Amino acid sequence: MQCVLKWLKRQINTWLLLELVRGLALTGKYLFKPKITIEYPEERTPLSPRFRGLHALRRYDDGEERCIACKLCEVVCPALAIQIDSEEREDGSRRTTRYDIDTTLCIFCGFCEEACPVDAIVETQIFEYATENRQDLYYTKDRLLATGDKYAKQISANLADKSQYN
Amino acid sequence: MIPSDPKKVTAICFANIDVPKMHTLEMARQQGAYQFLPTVLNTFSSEHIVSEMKISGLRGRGGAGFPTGLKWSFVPKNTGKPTYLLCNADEGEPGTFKDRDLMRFDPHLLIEGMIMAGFALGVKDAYIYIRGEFIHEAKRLNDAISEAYAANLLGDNILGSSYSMHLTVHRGAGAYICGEETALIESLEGRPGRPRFKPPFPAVEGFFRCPTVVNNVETLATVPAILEHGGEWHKAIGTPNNAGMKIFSVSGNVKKAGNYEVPLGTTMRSLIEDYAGGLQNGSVPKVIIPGGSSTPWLLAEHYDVPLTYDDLASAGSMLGSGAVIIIDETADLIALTRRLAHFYAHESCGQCTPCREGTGWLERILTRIESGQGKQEDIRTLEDAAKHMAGRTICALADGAAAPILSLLEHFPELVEQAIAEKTS
Amino acid sequence: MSDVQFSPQRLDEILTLVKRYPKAQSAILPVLHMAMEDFGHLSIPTQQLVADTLGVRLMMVREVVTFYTMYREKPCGRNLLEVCTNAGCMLNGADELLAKLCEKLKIQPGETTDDDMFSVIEVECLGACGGAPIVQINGDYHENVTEHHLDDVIAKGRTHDPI
Amino acid sequence: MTTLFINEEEVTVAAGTSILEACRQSNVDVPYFCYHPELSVAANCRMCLVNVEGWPKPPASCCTPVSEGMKVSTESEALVKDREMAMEYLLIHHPLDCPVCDQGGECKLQDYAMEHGSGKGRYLEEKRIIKDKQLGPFVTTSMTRCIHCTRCVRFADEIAGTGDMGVLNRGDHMEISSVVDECLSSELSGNLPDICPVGALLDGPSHDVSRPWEMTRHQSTCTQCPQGCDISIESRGQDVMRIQPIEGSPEPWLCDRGRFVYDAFRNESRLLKPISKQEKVSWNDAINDSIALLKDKRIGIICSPDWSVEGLSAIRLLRDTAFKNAPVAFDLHRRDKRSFAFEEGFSQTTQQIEDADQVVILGSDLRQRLPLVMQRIRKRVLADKPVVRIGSMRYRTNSELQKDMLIRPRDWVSVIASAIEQVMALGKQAAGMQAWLDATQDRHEAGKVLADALLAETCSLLVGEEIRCHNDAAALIHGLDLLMRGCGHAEANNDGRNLIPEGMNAQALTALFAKDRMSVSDIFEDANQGKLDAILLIGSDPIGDGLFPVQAREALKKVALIQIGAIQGEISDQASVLLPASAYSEVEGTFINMEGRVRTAHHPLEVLGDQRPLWKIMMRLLQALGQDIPAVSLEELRIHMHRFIPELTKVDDKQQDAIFLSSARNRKSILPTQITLRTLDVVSRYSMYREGMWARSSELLRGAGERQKLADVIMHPDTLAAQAGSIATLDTDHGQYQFKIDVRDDISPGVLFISKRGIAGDISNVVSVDINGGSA
Repeated sequence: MQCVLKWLKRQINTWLLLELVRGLALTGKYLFKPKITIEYPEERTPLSPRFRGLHALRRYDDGEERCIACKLCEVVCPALAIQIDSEEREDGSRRTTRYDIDTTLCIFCGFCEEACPVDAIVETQIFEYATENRQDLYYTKDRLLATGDKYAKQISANLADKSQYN
Repeated sequence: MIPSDPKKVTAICFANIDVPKMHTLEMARQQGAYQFLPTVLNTFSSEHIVSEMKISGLRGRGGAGFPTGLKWSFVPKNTGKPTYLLCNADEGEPGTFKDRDLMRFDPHLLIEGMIMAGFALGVKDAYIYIRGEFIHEAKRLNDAISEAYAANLLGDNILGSSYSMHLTVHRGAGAYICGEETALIESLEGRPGRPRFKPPFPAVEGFFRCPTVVNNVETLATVPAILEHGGEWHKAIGTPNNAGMKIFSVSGNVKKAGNYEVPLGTTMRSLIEDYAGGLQNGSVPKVIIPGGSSTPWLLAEHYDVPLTYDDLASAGSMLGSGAVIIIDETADLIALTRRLAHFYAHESCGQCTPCREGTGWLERILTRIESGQGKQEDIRTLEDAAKHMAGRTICALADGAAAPILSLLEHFPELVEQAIAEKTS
Repeated sequence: MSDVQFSPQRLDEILTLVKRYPKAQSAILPVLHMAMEDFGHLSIPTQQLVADTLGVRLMMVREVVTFYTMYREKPCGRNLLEVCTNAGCMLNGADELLAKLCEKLKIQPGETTDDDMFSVIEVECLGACGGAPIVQINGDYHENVTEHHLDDVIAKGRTHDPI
Repeated sequence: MTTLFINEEEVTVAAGTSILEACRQSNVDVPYFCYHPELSVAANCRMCLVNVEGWPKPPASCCTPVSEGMKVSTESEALVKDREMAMEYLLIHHPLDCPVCDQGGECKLQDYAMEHGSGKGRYLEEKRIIKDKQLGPFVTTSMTRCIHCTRCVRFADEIAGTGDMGVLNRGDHMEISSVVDECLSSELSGNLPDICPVGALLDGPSHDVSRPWEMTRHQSTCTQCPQGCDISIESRGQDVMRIQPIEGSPEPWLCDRGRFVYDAFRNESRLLKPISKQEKVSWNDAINDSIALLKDKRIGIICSPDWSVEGLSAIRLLRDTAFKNAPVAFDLHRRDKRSFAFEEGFSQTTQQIEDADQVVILGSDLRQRLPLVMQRIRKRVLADKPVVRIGSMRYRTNSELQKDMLIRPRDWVSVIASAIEQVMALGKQAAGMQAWLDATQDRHEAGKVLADALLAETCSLLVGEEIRCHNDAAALIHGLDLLMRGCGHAEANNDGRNLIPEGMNAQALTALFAKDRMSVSDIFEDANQGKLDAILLIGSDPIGDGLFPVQAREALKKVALIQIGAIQGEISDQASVLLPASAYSEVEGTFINMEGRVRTAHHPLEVLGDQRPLWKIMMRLLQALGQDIPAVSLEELRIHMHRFIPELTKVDDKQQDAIFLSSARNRKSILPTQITLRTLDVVSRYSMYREGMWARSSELLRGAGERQKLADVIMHPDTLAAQAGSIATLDTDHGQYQFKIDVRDDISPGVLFISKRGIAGDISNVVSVDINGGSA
């Protein structure tokens, strides 16, 4: 008996196209609901100020680079992605002669930022740095400084925002 | 002349202080100087002198109050090295000015005391380390020494005896710390006066690593009287464990500041009122600094404390060098403490970390509080910085530097809090 | 060799003095006092002279010179006024006295007047608190000093007479 | 011995030990800054406070001697607070610049701040700033970081003996200073950064370049002088950053030569590729070219004594297998040409020399030659133990010697003869003394000094280059041995003197090449006379160093030169083939120092370029010469090495400090000979900053040498009325030379001191010269 009822139910569902109707009803419901997808790259989602994207080296307002070659980021980096060489500059200050980050190694943990005593190395909100070859993912000091210069304002704003959680 | 009845003694060191021209050998001799010296040189033995000194109960008058006879008995015999006697005349403790009077008015008393002490210790070369600012006092001493040399009281075979001793006045050059005996030795060796750690004690390894005794001027000036009248005589003066007379330098807000020699055991009130003419303002002092600026403060409640090493210790302070500074209601205690802190910061020799950094730090905090920039947490910082300086260094300068600040915080916390509260707002 | 030299009499005096000590280095302090008297202040050549005279290293002399306050590496005015402002003197008005003195001479403590006549230094306890306030003027102690007394001193000092 | 309790553990230490030392010995951690085991106690940092039961105040443990039954505790709540406050006091003026401070990561202040500090400073006022000091090229200063522990001052006073550092001012204005800028004139100045517990004194050359955690430490043996110190070479990737002494080694310090020579490790003068006919070639080509020059030829072998014993054993294997009768030479300074005339090396340890009742320095600039032995001599002087010296110059020392006799080198025979005569007069005898005495005529008063010293219970003779380079050296050394034996300081037939060797491995060289060993000048002479076809030069530079550059140049015009080495010298231009071998810092191996002390290098630097260890090159040459290869691994080679030097079988890591190779004794009696002499004696001077290819290639050392301003030629003003700056013409065996003369009055009249570099080197093999026309 049970068996017969089950069969009957299926026949009705099939022949009356009830599933299709229900499906269309759901579709119809979302057709009128506000949309949650965005049209990347024309549209973008907001990013947290604490987003950990591409690295940048910062400068002071007078143009002097912040990095003092303390190498704390280098030693803290769990992926060994940072390489630094340093020397005493003519004015007696300690500066890097090389500051390279291999972003193919980087795991974007943000430890370098945490370790930096002068807020020189930061992770920006940039995440679109895909390249056509691996070499371009090797960021040298010049490129890191250039990134820092280009996004200086944004980085400062983010840092200011972050500082309240320290 | 000092009476041989201990009850009648009114002064030992200052017995002839007011005699005109006492600094000349002629006048000193008229007053009895060097009369007993031949007896000592010809009939006394070294052991006898040291034992008389022990019996006398004389305690060092420079500040620490260490029994002099005992100190002398520590000097090892037959080391093959010479023994030196140094007189500590580097009088620099704020409030102390007794040795200066002794040296300029009665230098022969000191010289006689040094000859006797030197004889007891087998000293060939003795030095008087006098503070550099005492230019005239040094000259007085040098003149007196020249006279003594001319009269064969110093030099080879003194007064025909077999004992020879040379005495040299050595001027310091402006360093409070050289009043500390090992710093004094360092300074006499031609180096900055940075105290040495002990052991070894100077009695064993002092001046150029030789046995050395360092005594205060007043201590040495007491020696002739003790040897003339005997240890028991001296012991009978003052109180049992605090025998003898003591010069107190009274200064501050008193009417008649000056040096007064009184028997140990005289009360503070008596010293101030009977001798120093009472206070400039009011009847009872607000703060009494009983033994020089490095000693903890006493309040009015201790006005009747007997002036002995032991009584002052049980009152929570020290007899020190006997420099009584009386402070009345009019004084600004914070300014005074700051001034003393400045003194210690200026005089710290700089070798031990807590004192080198701590004294300057304390001064800066107090300056800030005084100028109205104090913070509530400064009180805690002051206390911490002062407490952990005292007793953690080679010498006692840090203890002295901490004492006024700790006294201020202990007795007048409300003053500090008020200063911070009032001016910050 | 520099042109700073001790006079032959001075050298004799130093030689006698050195004999009184077990080692010549003990004489560094007194010889520096003599050098102060002879040359007014202790320049590096003077310190070298003292070191050479006593056969010690220059560093030993440098250490001593910089440690003790009475040795001056720079020249000071013709008249040196050292005002004690420590506890005893402070309680008897030394701070006000110093302020007045500086006002009169238009200098700050530690400075020398433009005409090189007066230098004023604030010093630590001079060991004569019974006569507070104390001013040590060219080595002499002046006790219970008043403003009036200072006027006299300044007037006298200006006339080039020794005070 | 004293028994006390440290944290309730019973500890027994020598009486008079300080509490701190007792704690250190029993591995109880007590923090301290100013204490240093090699320096006097200052007790000024007040960090090492401990509690002693029954004592009212916590004493500083570094200056408090232990007493029987004392109960010490190093941990208590009060001490925690005391240490916290001590750190706070220290840090109030200390800059917070750890990120840019080279000391960061190995800084005591940093470590203790973490361990004992409160983590927060309450100091709100202005910090003190102190001007930096100039302390020479090896030390960079940042005096604001100074914590006034005065270790550097004590080092300068007690160890360096220059006394040019001191403490100025007082209170918190106190500062450490040097008396005049640039005056740190010590040959031990490189140790200052090591002893500074904070970042105030820093290593100059590596300043701002590396951080401690980046360093890889390599353990090796320094071969820059016969002392053979244990060194820790710190490298960062391929770059060498520092060389430091190893804690617990026989010597706690390192000299500047051994320390800053690393500058040459990565220098362009390093030989990194085989070179044949001035062109870089492959190893195969280079070996083939070498074989063409060596196969079936008569060759002479000159090698540096500084290779590892394994390398030297391989040279022996090469010679034994392929060049049976080839002469071998090591010493570039041996004028005495008698073969196997004397052997070098010490017969005492440096500790025994320090402890001896008497020490005599005979003709040596010890401070330059063996700075760390000089350091021990200085310790003696400070402890009032006598040190006397006989020599032709009052070489600058850092301590006052009891007696300092000036003699001319030609007087050595009469000095020793006089000493022999005097000890014989006192009944001291040794077989051969009389014969030695009979061969001499003159006596010199300086002999009294020597004889007096020899009469002490224990006596050490430090025999230097003036005797070693003497052309009657063998007789002189034999005479000294006789004296030591006669006075009971050495067994019959044994050496007694300590002959300072030219390089490392003196004792091993004797064992390896005893019979065949000759002077370098013999080899050049043989080459000149056509007795040789080629010279195999393994690791030294007879043109740049030594006494025979003229002969070397002449000889090399006639024969081919095959050079094997780690670094090129002035001779390399003349080489037909150059084969790169690994440097001493880059090989695993055994080294023997002048005392015979065996050192093993375990963890060397990585090999650079195409370099090969010396022993492999030797084996490769053998293979190319068509011989069987005696060893294909270091282990196999060591079997041969043990065959040559059986004592080395005992060496294992744990015992290496206990093993000493005995120095070989003089086998025959050698008597003084008469030498014809001209007007002036010639002495060549040694400078630690310019002797040897490595030192010359190191810019750091060269710079230091220039500051020393060694003149080419110096004489006493009385010698032929010489005037400073005048030009003198010298008549030598090799013709005439002209020199600008410098004058010094602390040298013996009649002696010409030649610094080895430049043209001066050319006449340095001459024993004596005449001088012509000292005209300006």
